[in-house]
Amino acid sequence: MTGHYLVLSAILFTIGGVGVLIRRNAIVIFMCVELMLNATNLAFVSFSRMHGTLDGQIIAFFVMVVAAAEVVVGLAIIMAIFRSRKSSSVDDANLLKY
Amino acid sequence: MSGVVAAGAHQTGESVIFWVLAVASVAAALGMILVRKVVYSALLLAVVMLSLAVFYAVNEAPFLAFVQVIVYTGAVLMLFLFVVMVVGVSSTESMVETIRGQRVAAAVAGIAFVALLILGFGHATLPATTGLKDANAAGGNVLGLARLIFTKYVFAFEVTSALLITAALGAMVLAHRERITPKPTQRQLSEARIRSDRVSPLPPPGTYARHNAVDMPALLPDGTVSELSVSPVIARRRGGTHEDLHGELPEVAAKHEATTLRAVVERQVEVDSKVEEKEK
Amino acid sequence: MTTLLADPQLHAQAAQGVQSAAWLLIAFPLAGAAILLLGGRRTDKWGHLLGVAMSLASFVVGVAVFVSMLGQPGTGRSRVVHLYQWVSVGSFKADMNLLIDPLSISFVLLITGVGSLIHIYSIGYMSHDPDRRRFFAYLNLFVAAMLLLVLADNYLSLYVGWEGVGLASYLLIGFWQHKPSAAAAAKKAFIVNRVGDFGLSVAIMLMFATFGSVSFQDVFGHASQASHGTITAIGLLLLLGACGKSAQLPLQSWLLDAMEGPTPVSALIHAATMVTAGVYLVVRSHAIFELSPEARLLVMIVGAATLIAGAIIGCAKDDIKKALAGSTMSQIGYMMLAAGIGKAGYVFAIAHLIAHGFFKAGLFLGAGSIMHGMNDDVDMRKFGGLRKVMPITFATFGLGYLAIIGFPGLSGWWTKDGIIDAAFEKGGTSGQILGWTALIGAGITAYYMSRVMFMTFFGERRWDEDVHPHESPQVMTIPLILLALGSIAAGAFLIAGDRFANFLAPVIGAPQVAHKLITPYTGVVFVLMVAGVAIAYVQYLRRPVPRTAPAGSFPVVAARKDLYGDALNESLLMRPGQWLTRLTVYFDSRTVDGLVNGVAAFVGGTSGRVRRLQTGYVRSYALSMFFGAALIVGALLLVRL
Amino acid sequence: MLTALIAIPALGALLVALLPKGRDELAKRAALVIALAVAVLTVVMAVRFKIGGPRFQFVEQHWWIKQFGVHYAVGVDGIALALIVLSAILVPVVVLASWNDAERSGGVTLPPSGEAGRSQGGEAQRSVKTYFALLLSLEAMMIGVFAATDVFLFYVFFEAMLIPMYFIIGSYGGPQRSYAAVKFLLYSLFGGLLMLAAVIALYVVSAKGGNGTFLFDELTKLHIQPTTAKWLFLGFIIAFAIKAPLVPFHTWLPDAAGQAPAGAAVLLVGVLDKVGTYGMLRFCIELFPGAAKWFTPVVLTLSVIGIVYGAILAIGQVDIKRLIAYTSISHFGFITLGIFAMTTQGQTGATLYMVNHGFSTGALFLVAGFLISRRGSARIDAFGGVRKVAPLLAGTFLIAGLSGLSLPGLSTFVSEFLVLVGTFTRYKVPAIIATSGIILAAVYILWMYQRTMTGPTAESVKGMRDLSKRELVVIAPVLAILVVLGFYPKPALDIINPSVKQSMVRVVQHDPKPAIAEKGTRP
Repeated sequence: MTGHYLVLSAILFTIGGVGVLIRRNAIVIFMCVELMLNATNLAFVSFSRMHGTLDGQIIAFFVMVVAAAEVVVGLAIIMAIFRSRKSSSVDDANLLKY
Repeated sequence: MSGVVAAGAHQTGESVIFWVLAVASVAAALGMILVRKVVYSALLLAVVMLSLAVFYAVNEAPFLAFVQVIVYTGAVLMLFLFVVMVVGVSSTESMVETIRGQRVAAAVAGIAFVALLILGFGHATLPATTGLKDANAAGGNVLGLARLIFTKYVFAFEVTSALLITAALGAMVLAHRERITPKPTQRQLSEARIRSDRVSPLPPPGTYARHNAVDMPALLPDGTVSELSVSPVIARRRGGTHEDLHGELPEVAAKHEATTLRAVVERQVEVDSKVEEKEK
Repeated sequence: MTTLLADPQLHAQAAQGVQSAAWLLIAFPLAGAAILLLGGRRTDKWGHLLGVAMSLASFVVGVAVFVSMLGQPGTGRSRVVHLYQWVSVGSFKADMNLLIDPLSISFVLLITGVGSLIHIYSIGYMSHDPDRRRFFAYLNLFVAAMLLLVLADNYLSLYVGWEGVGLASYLLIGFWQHKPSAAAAAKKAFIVNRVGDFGLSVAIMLMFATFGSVSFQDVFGHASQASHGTITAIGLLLLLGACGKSAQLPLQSWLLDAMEGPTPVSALIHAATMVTAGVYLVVRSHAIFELSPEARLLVMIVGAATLIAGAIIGCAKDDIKKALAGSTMSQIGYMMLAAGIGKAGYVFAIAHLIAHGFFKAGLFLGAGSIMHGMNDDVDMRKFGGLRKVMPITFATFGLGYLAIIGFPGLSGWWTKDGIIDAAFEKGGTSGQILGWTALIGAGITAYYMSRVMFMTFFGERRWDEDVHPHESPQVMTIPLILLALGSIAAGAFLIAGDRFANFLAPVIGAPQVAHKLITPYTGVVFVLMVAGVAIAYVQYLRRPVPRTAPAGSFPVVAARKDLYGDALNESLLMRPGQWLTRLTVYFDSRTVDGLVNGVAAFVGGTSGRVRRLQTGYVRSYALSMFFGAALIVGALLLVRL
Repeated sequence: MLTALIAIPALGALLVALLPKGRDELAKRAALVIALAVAVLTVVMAVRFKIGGPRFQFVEQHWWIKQFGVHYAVGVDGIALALIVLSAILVPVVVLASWNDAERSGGVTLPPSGEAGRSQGGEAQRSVKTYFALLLSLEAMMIGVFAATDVFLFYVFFEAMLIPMYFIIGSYGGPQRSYAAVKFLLYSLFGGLLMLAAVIALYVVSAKGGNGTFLFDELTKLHIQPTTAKWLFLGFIIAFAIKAPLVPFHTWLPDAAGQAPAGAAVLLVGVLDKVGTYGMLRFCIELFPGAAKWFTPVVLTLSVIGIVYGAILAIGQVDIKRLIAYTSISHFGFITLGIFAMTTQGQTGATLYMVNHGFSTGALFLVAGFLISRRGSARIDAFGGVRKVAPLLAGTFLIAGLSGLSLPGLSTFVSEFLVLVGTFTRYKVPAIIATSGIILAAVYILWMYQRTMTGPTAESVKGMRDLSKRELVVIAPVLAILVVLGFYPKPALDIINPSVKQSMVRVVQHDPKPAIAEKGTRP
């Protein structure tokens, strides 16, 4: 079964990745990143089960912690950008270019 | 893929769950990136997360499943919804792609990536799943995890705690806005109001027979729309049509009402004038 | 071949007595030049007197050395005065030594003697010129360089003198630099001389490569050991150098333009001394020329050809100085011819050179005093009937004229006929051809010199209104008189009784056959000379001379254009040279520089384009990250599979 | 002694740079005093140099970077001493010559600001003391580069020299100074990089046997197998070919010299480029004799092309300074010809040529600088008939020009003739083509002289004043040296000869014997 889970996590991961590329709204991009993180957690858990050690789960646990921290800061940034720029579209913040 | 299928043949129940939820989660994920309204994406993400929680449970990680449900979906996703509410629930965005060739390239990259991964997993010879029975044996999964965290990964644990604190602090700093001017006292507000040209309260929003929404502008005696009747915050958010205005924009609807009102009033005037002629 | 080892010239002992003071010869004029040049304005008043004094002092030392040399027996006549070690690098040694032997001392006397007379003459001639001091400085510089040239004991010091003389002629031709034509003529003279010097320097290099040394002793001593090819090559290169300096045929174009310089300059440099340096070189390196008949033959051919060309040019020139310059070219042609003949001809070459030094300088100074009187007009068509007005100049000019056309008894007759006889005695078809060209040359010389005489001194006066010629002051006429005496006596003094031949014996070996005075050809020469004078008489004395030059037939027009010598140089060298220069400058700035700037522009361009990749959109950066991830996975798989 | 020679100008530069802002006069005098001190010290050293003594004298050697085996090793042999004397004499001359050039940068664009140093608008006022500080630091590095006997130290000075020169050209030059400065820097750096690669490779090769070293003496004892020797040689020769412009790499010199202020152009062409030819003579030939012999035909053709090509280009120029720059490209062709002819006459001639060329082209640049600063434009057709108005200036210009076309009696003739004779004994045809160079030299110098100095005095030149006392004091010694060395080159030759002989012995190269000696004496 592990193979199945791995394939599923790969698919979810890629969907998340493509989502980041396609959507323009900052929050949706952020959600896609969360999706990618969850996909990796799934892979970790399935490996942990396969290997019979709990390390995989511990790593998944830590990934969640980091993801939480990241969300908090990310959303704060999005709020700040929104407040100053009145739009949450990622493409508007393109001053840093040639 | 042959190795994988053989291993999972005997847990039929598990594979059933797997296939059902796998399809559900992939569909939800696709939905999340394709649906226009942000709130719907958030909810679809919740679906994916919950299905993952079930997967954790199936993979003998009950503690993680619960954490996933409570912490991740419960807190983090709700935080998302909270921000979506503040930022722009109705800011439906146009799906027109601005960067040339971005979609095509994204698709190509995605497919290539997933193809390569699957190719890799396919070729990898995965050993049989030994299961976590003995790992969880001494007091179950949580104790096992705890034992591991506080021995092998104790430093990582402390670091993550520090990380969380800094993240919280960071969020506060970013979101906090320094008050530049002193907070006006009640007295100052009233004096300003008297000094301003409008002492009376602002006109309430228009209420008509079939709808009394807050963002419906009131009408002035001459039939024009009164701007002050709708609060600026809501006015700013008004995009698109108002559902129960039969697809018309609020201003259009208001004008429509005004014309009918005027028609009624003029007819009343004609009637009165005919009456006066008769009396003459 | 005479055994050269016994050649006395090779055993020059160290000089004693007054000869060791020979370095003063060069020191005096050099010091004079230095004082006048560095002194600046302060030396203006007495500058010219210092110049003359230095030249005279050098002449006195020359005479002293000459007298002390007469006392020695035959072989003891050549002495070496060692001054100091100039350049010594590895096996290449060149010392600053002075070789005093009959050949060089006769040249010294000519240079300092005629030089001093010309110095005295130019006091008068340049009296009203503001830059007189600078003129005398350059004249002294020239005398010093020429003395170094003739006194050098190795080819390298000779080369120093050689180019020093070139520099002096450049400075003196371009003396009146505000005239663009003078500056251009000076530059042309120097560059054409430089072409000749190219030949000389390559010859010196070849000598060093073959003999391991450049001093006369080693070169002439081992000349016989070198291969015939190298010797001929050295001979030809020396001839190229000689042609450059003596304005012989291939490189003769500069002499006629050199007349832009003041007349004393033309007299000293372009008549008496510098132009004869080429002949000196050929005679000095006779050991080389004797070993290669081909080189000698070419020298004779060049001599004969220049002889005829100079004569023809001389006939068509209305400018008196250019006519005399043409005649100088042809007379030097005679000397080259004589030097080419070999042992028999050397004496006559040098004798004619000295005699020519006298009468040609006399003619030029005469022309100078005429110009002085006719306020610097040189066009003979505006002269005429000057004999009564300028008697002394007429007399001295006349004597010089008689000497040059070979009037029997005067110096020209002795030396030029000697050359003609030597040419015929050489025998063989070449002897005959050369002899006859020399004879015809003598005839034409008589014609153009008489033309000059009749147009200037005889016939009716064709002067412009404001011109009233007068006799030149004494300071100019005395040198004229002395030179006239020299042109009378010089030939007889040198040739009669082989006095000069015995004197030069240590240098060029004893003369084989005593020179017979009257030979069958003297009669023919006389007849041709009289014919030339007669034709000139008919054309320029009987018929009135038109004031403007009539349009001549083809040969006359050609002669007026120096036989198209300049046109040839222009089209063959100048024009392609300019074209080549412009092309290279274009090539350099376009391709080589273009290449470099091109590379810079290319780098700039590409970086400009690559910059566009930074679109500023976060999502395009994310896309590149995603592609990167895909590549890494691919690579990992590739490695694993 | 040598370290003092390097230290004094370096400290002097620092001192001049730190002087208070307005004190320009003081800065100039201090710079002059320091430069003269160095000159005197060098002459003392030259006198105490024992002719017959060991090859390298005044040797000082201390560890610099122990791990890499890099020493601070200085020592000077005949060749290096001659070049150090050249630079030590040229610097005070240049300091005196560019006395008030610094205010008017390049004398072309900047409005000539008054003595008070205030410039009415236009470019920012250039500080005079930085100009002189840069000159002194340049002198320190020049002496250092010639004195270094440790290849690494040589490389460090080789690169360090570029910096002051870049700034001098960059901020004090003519109109296109920034283009010229950048081009100069890039060219030399490109060369420097190749050389760095070669230096490192050399270290690696020397490290094979025992610990690696950069000391010149040990490196010469090293035997390097042919192929690596060829590559190393290539690395060095390209760097030096760029520095002493050989033809394909020459395009930077006319720009740099054309735009640099006159004084700096003297040092640039007079000394900086000599480092290239000195490097060839010292490092290319002595460290890799085999490779040098292998590459000789290539270098000879390049130098012969350089001679003719440079001369033809010089004839076609319209700008005086660029013309002089192109002439020195032709002269460098002679020097490299002499070096790679590998005969004693050739190499001694080449070394003497380096010294003479420093003085002759230096004089030419100085006088051209006076001329241009008076008229304000460097174009040849902007002048005409200057001789009538400024005879002294015209006279010095003529003497400098004549030394340019190596008139016998001036020192350049001795060296040029030695180079030609040295080359002729071994390679006849290149020597003959090179000798044709003297005709072209006569053309470009005299044609320039005729167009600028002779002929009727042009309107624009009417008010030109003659040489001032200061300018006379500057130019007189240089011309005097040219004449004295021309008639009495013995002192210079005595210094250069032994070291060239020793280097030839080391390269196992002997002069070809005269033709007659080989064939034995025929009857």
